[in-house]
Amino acid sequence: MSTDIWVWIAALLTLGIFSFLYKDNPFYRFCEHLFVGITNGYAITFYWHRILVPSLINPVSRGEKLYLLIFAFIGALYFTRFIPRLSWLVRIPIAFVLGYGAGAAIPRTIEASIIEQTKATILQRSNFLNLFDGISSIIIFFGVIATIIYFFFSTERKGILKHLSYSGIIFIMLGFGASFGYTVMARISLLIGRLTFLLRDWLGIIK
Amino acid sequence: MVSRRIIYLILTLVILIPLLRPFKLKPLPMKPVEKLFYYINNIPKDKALLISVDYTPDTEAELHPMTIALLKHAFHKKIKVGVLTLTLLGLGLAEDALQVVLKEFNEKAKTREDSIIYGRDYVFLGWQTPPLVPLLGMGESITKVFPVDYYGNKTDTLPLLKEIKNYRDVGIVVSISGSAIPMWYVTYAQTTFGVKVGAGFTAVSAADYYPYLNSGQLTGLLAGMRGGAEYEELLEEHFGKTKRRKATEAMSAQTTAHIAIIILIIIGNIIYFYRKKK
Amino acid sequence: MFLFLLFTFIIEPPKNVKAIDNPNDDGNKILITWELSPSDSILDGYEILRRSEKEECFYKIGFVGPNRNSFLDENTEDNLNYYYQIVAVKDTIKVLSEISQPAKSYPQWFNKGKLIILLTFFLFGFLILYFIKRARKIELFIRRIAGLSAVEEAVGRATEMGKPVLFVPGLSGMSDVATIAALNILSEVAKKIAQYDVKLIVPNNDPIVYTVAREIVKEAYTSIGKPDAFNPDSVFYLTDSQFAYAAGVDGIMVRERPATNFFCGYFYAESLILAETGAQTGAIQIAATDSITQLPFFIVACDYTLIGEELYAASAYLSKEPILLGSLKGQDYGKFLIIIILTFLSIISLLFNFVIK
Amino acid sequence: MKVRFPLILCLIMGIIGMVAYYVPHKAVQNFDNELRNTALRIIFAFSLVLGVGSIIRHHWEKIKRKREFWEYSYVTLISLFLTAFIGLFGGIDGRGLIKMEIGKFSFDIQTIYVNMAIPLGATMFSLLAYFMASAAYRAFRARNLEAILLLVAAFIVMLASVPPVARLIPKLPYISEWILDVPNTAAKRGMLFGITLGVLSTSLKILLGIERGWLGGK
Repeated sequence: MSTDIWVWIAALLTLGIFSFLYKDNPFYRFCEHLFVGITNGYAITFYWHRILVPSLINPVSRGEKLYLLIFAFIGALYFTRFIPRLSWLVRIPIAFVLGYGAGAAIPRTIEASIIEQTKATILQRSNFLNLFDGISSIIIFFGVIATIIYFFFSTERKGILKHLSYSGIIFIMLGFGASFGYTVMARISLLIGRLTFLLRDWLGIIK
Repeated sequence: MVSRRIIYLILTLVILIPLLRPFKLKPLPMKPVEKLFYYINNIPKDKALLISVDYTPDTEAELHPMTIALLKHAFHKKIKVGVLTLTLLGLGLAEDALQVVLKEFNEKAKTREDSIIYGRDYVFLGWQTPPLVPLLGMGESITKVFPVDYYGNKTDTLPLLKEIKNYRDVGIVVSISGSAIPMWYVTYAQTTFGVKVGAGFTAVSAADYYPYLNSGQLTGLLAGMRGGAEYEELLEEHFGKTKRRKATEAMSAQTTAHIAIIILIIIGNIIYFYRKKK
Repeated sequence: MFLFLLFTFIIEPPKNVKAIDNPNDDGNKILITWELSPSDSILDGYEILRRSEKEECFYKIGFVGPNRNSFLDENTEDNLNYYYQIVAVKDTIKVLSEISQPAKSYPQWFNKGKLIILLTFFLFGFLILYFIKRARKIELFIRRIAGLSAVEEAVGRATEMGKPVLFVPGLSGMSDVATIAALNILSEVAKKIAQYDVKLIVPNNDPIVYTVAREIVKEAYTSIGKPDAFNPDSVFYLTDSQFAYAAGVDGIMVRERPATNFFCGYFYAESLILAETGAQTGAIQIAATDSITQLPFFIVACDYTLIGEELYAASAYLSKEPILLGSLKGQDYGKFLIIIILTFLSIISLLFNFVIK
Repeated sequence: MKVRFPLILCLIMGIIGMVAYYVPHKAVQNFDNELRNTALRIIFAFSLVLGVGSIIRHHWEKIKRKREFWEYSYVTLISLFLTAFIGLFGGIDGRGLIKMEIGKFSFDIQTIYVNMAIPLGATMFSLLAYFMASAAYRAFRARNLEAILLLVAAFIVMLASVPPVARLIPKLPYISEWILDVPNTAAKRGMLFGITLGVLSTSLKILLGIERGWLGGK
């Protein structure tokens, strides 16, 4: 059994969360509230030591990059949220982050999710080097189109669209089922990880 | 309500028992794993394998065995290895994996040629943030991004890094992560520098990245514990038995849990059809 | 000695050494290419030598293995002439190529490789803007999606039971389309709730989304003429940590026992923690997400699930905002265009063996 | 002013974000790097103020009004302040102003994070194993064709990852892989196209000031 007090704390917190499976209880409620408190406290620390100190305070206190003070001022406008008359100023820092994010996202999503995926879907002669790969490529091609059609909202599903969108949902359901089955494995791994921690690090029963 | 708790209890038991008494399994290596294995197996002498330990302790159970298996593979084949991490918490894990594998190899080694030597056979570059700095910077110069390594050595004094200067000298980067970090390598390092990228994912996120395997953006992919176990199996086929196979051992508990869930689904459906008939 | 002589005979230098400014970059790079030496198979590799117009002699700047015919010199001064020479190397024997024509590196103002992305952007951007403009004039038709009526029913159920409604707006930020669509749905849900004096609970994971969600709910109450009924404490920030958030929301579900749970927006692995706990408390659950990974779990654990784009469609349908309807229509035409492009390029590629890289 | 100024700012920032992708020139790249890695991170760091403000208010209200389970609000508030104090003054690597240790017992922020936040998070995450089992038992019923497809695909993939079964039916892992590789890829790619167009149109609408939800109220 471990003699490290921190291992004991970790083990007790682990059990506290597991106790939720039986039912909600004071032990879980304590862990839950503690978790929320610690993660927020950690976030404050992290933002301070890993962002504000190295990126702002260090250079500015050396007299370098004084323009960063402008950005600090813009960031500080978040505080206006608590002053009703000035609370609209909070839109300025949001505009900075949101605008840049939206702008940077556009070309990158086009490249990664449209251009690259289009290239991968197009049927080419190299897909047909053997029969099996050839058939699979055709199925993917058809499945992509059927799935896209499933999400057409402009017209009612009638005629050929009805059949195509129905085959779309077949692909979607097969895909979701496979993902679910696949994920089971992963989640069990996590549980194995936690149980191993309890058995090995805390109780010392297994190696 | 009661049946839910019974399910939880059954699941706990079917995992606990094999953890206490593991049994041996022989997994069948799958294509994405084989692809990665053989790609690494054929890395030319003048190129390196870069392992990016991008997971945190919460996904250690699933991903740590992958790092260990990759390191073993590289050391068996005498492929130069660079280890780095993009997550701070990955540092301790990377160091742990290195120590485990080094011990195993250097215990057996008789000559200096046989042993695995720091700076000659492998380097541990450490951690750098924000991630874009190493992701893009290594395309230009690894030593510029990591002026000192994890142990505090000046990297430009390390013989390995005199030959392995940037992505051009890297056969493949394998990023192992519980999140989307391997895709950062694809989006930034690959689109910009054309470096090959392999990935180790937790089983869950892996399903998401099959399209990228298909489109060739990922060279190979290890998914979850099973991916690790399959890689261990391939290692054993090529290089003989090793002492511990961590992923394979953990697989026994996973297998029983899987069987339990499959049986639960069958029971659920039997009850469903029985009631429907009534 | 004999071998040495033999090799000097056999080894031929690489030919046709060319140096050009490396295209589409920020300068300081020259790309050197050459034809492999006919004796490539026995070589150790090629050394790359360089001389700038300011220097007297050639210096070694790099080395590549055999069977490589290019090298990127990433260390040049812009707008300075450089000359290159490639050396075939075998042990101590070195055979020099001819000197290349001079080349200068310089930064480019546009990456031509990205032109197609810019064009795609203009094409789809135009489509979307065009339909938004049209939607402002005439009402565009959008098919009603299954599961939409469930939203109304679910709110109704909560009012009948007099229990709260929980709305989880996802775990991503304000620039995410899923979050924006979720907040549009929240606005409609809040309006309905305001009419019946049911308690609404909106826990948040992102500070900015929290601020916006709060304003949206407040406005919904105002628009229905009950600004005083708005409880500022009903919309709150929990934590930015994924699982601490899940733990907190789980706690809310088992303690407040909401009659209806909405999970709208972008989700990660916590999806099933939320949905399964909610199912155990007996709530009616409606999920709407474009997070492809998490959809299987919502489908299994929730009563109604809006899949992918249906989330955007739902927000457009519920709010009847021309902007949303128009952009949905534009997206539809965009998808249509993608189908045409896929088919067209496949046919061309198969017929003419045209390789698309 | 209250509306137009933020919208214009948003557009300008968006154009900057986009331009850096197309222009490799150093002048632009350096500017973009500094903006992304320093300036925006500073602004972003301040946004936490909104969140922490809300938490403190939410729990303070609970304690003041003595709402159900109000005692636990103390746990959140105290742990928040304590963790922040330890982190801010102890330094992120334990080398801050105040040494966070009593004798041999150290409690710097990393130790707290690794031994408290991580186990709590990992355990919360691992609850998913249980929830998957109960969800599978409860909801995987062969009700209609769609449900059958979902069920069958999940079943095959799960069975295939059981090594003894895979040795018994060597084709099974390949069928499982095929489902993941082919129909799964097709469905996800198909959905991805639509979603990407959604992302595209939303980003565009945000930049052009058509989508103003983020302004939060008029």
